[in-house]
Amino acid sequence: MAHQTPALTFSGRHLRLDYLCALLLLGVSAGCSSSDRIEQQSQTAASAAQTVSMVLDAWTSGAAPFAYTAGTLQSVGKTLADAEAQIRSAETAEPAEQAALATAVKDLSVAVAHAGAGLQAGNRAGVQKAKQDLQLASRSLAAAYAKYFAPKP
Amino acid sequence: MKKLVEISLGVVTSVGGFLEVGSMATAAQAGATFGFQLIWAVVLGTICIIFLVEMAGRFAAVSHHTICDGIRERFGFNVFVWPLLATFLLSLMVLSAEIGGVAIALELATGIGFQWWALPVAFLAWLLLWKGTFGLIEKGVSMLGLVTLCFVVAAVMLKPDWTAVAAGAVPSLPAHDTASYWFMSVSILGASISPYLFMFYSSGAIEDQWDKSYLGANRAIAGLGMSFGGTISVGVLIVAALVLATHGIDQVDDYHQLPLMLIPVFGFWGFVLFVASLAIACFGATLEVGLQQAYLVAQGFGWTWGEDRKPRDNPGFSAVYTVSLFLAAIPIMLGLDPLRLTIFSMALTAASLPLTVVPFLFLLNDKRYVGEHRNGILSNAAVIFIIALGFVLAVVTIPLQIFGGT
Amino acid sequence: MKLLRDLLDKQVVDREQVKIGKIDGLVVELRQGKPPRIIAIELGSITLARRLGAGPGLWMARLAAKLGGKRHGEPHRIAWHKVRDIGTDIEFDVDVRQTSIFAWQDWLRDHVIGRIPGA
Amino acid sequence: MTIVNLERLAGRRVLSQRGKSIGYIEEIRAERDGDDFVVTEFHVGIHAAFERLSASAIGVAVLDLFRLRRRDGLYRIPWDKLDISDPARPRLLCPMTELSGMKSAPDRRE
Repeated sequence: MAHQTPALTFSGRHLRLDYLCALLLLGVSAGCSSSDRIEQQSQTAASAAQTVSMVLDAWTSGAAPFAYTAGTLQSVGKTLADAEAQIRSAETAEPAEQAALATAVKDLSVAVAHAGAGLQAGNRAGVQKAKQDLQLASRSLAAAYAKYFAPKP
Repeated sequence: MKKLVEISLGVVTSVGGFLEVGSMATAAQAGATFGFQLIWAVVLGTICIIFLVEMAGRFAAVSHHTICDGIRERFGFNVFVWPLLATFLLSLMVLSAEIGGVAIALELATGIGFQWWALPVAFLAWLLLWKGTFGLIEKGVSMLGLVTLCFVVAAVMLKPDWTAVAAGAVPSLPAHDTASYWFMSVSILGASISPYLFMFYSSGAIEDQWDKSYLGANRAIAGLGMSFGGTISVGVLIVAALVLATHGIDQVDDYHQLPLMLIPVFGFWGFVLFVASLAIACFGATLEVGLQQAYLVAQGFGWTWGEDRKPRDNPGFSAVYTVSLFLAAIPIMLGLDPLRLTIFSMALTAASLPLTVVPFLFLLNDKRYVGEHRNGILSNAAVIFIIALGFVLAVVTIPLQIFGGT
Repeated sequence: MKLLRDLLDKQVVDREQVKIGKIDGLVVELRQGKPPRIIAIELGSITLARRLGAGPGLWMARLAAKLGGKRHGEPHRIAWHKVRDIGTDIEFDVDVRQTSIFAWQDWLRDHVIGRIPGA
Repeated sequence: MTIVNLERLAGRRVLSQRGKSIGYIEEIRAERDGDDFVVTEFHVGIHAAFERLSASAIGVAVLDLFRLRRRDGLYRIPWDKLDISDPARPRLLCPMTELSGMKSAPDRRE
């Protein structure tokens, strides 16, 4: 029996290491909670919306070429669709606020799609209209974001 | 007078080597998300690379050996094999990122997807290495690289609050997004202190047949060239902070956002300047990293090497850069996002630093190589600091890479 | 002279100052009652692989024999009496073109690199 | 004729006649003998706590840098006192008692 002790201590040390790893993983996954994901995706969406607004301004004033503007709208459109899906799929204790966020991001997507269509058709008025929609949706995103992260009573 | 021309050429060249997709992307991200707060990382990285480049040049000028030669000869193959593998694989990633940078620039300019440009870019780079001479590559591309100065001009035109800029040069703790703050600082350091840069520099010193009379020039080139490059990086960061962040863009994760930095300042020309800067800086880096891959392998195994010889006279050497360039084009061709690849490889570069920097401590103190031109206390302290920094970064990066990053 | 520090892994050049490799191995002959005598240096991937371990060495030797024929299943040796100068680089009184050390580079030139236009 | 590859000795652990480890080969000295170069002695490092570090060139360099090699940190073993016919397992050919006479300080001059 006695000669087994070292082996036991050895495996004990391994066990402790395993615990440590598990704790670390737990801590990390807690740190990357879904509320974090929602925060991250909302920020990404807000930045993406501002990007579109900026690039449309540049296009209107002739500072951004057509191909670049179209490429940006397309890429941002993808980012927004992805952000919306991630926000919807996140688990949260405040489903109403979550839905408001997702809807705002959805509105952004729609506005970007309209802007893209206007751009392709060379319809400046349409693009201008889409830009206004984008700003509206941005504002509602900001409001929903503030509400989501507001201290709860 | 000749020396003066030589020094200014060298300075221009080092700027070309310093500024590439890594420093541009990391500086833009940092400026957009954290304003001027991460300027210290650029400054710190620049100071570190000044020391390393000066030592690499001094080592080559005095001993007529490159850093790579030195590591192999001084520590033997069993030690050398680790920096060899790490540097080779990492440089392959960086090479992909650089090819991706040129490809993005071409996509922005033409609207044709970046994947389609990867192979043509790799081919053009290969053609230049195949037919060109070291002088042509070193000087030609880096002269064009001066276009990146437009970021400094833009930064000055935006009239930043210079006291706030100076305050950013002092490290401080972030008010938000702590994980991404540290991840970005690691990427910035990795982008500034790249092993390929000082290894290429020491190979270049041999190609240009430096001897002891170049020690003064070496010091001037390392100091001025790298500071110059660092200044441009700070320029990118300031412009990103003042243009992107004030327009509400605080997350840069799409390369389409990057040209917007210069458009409010220069209008349509801002777009052109951005595309040209990105394309030229990244193309220059593609050439240098590609060539460095061949230097690394040829020097490590003791083959003949030299960019001025004809490919048929050193088949092994030219085979390495040929294979490297085309391997590096593949991930971009398959549509891997170059911006992500860039940020990822910069952070890994920072983590790999101890492997390549530890040998400096011994090589630059070895009388048989550098004789009386050994490191002083200051240089040795700098190396030890960089090693320690590298170890900390290695420990910090890996978890951040997995959990905290972009 | 310190063999590991001053000889092993140093650059080898031939009589035309062509870089032909690093000293990857040092071969000595054990003699009865007399100190071991250096008889040759070794160059090439097989010797290098052996330094990493017996497994890699065997594997590399097999690979080399498969690719280059039996002749390449053994490491390249240069006799010690050809040594001319021992400095930071080690010069040997040989002409690399007369040896098979660069056989793979020649193959590469003749079959790949040389066939690409502009080589 | 027995032929041995010296590079395979670098960093090897040296065992005594009774199989006890006495250190790691750090260096091999050779001298000119007429037209030949012959091996004269093997330097075996003994570093107590940091022993394993001395098995690599960079380890020795690190130890030297921080002055961690002990002043009596080296055995200089003459060529005829070490059996190197199997370079993976170099063995001492004399009794351990003779070792103390081979002790010397490590070379820090160069």
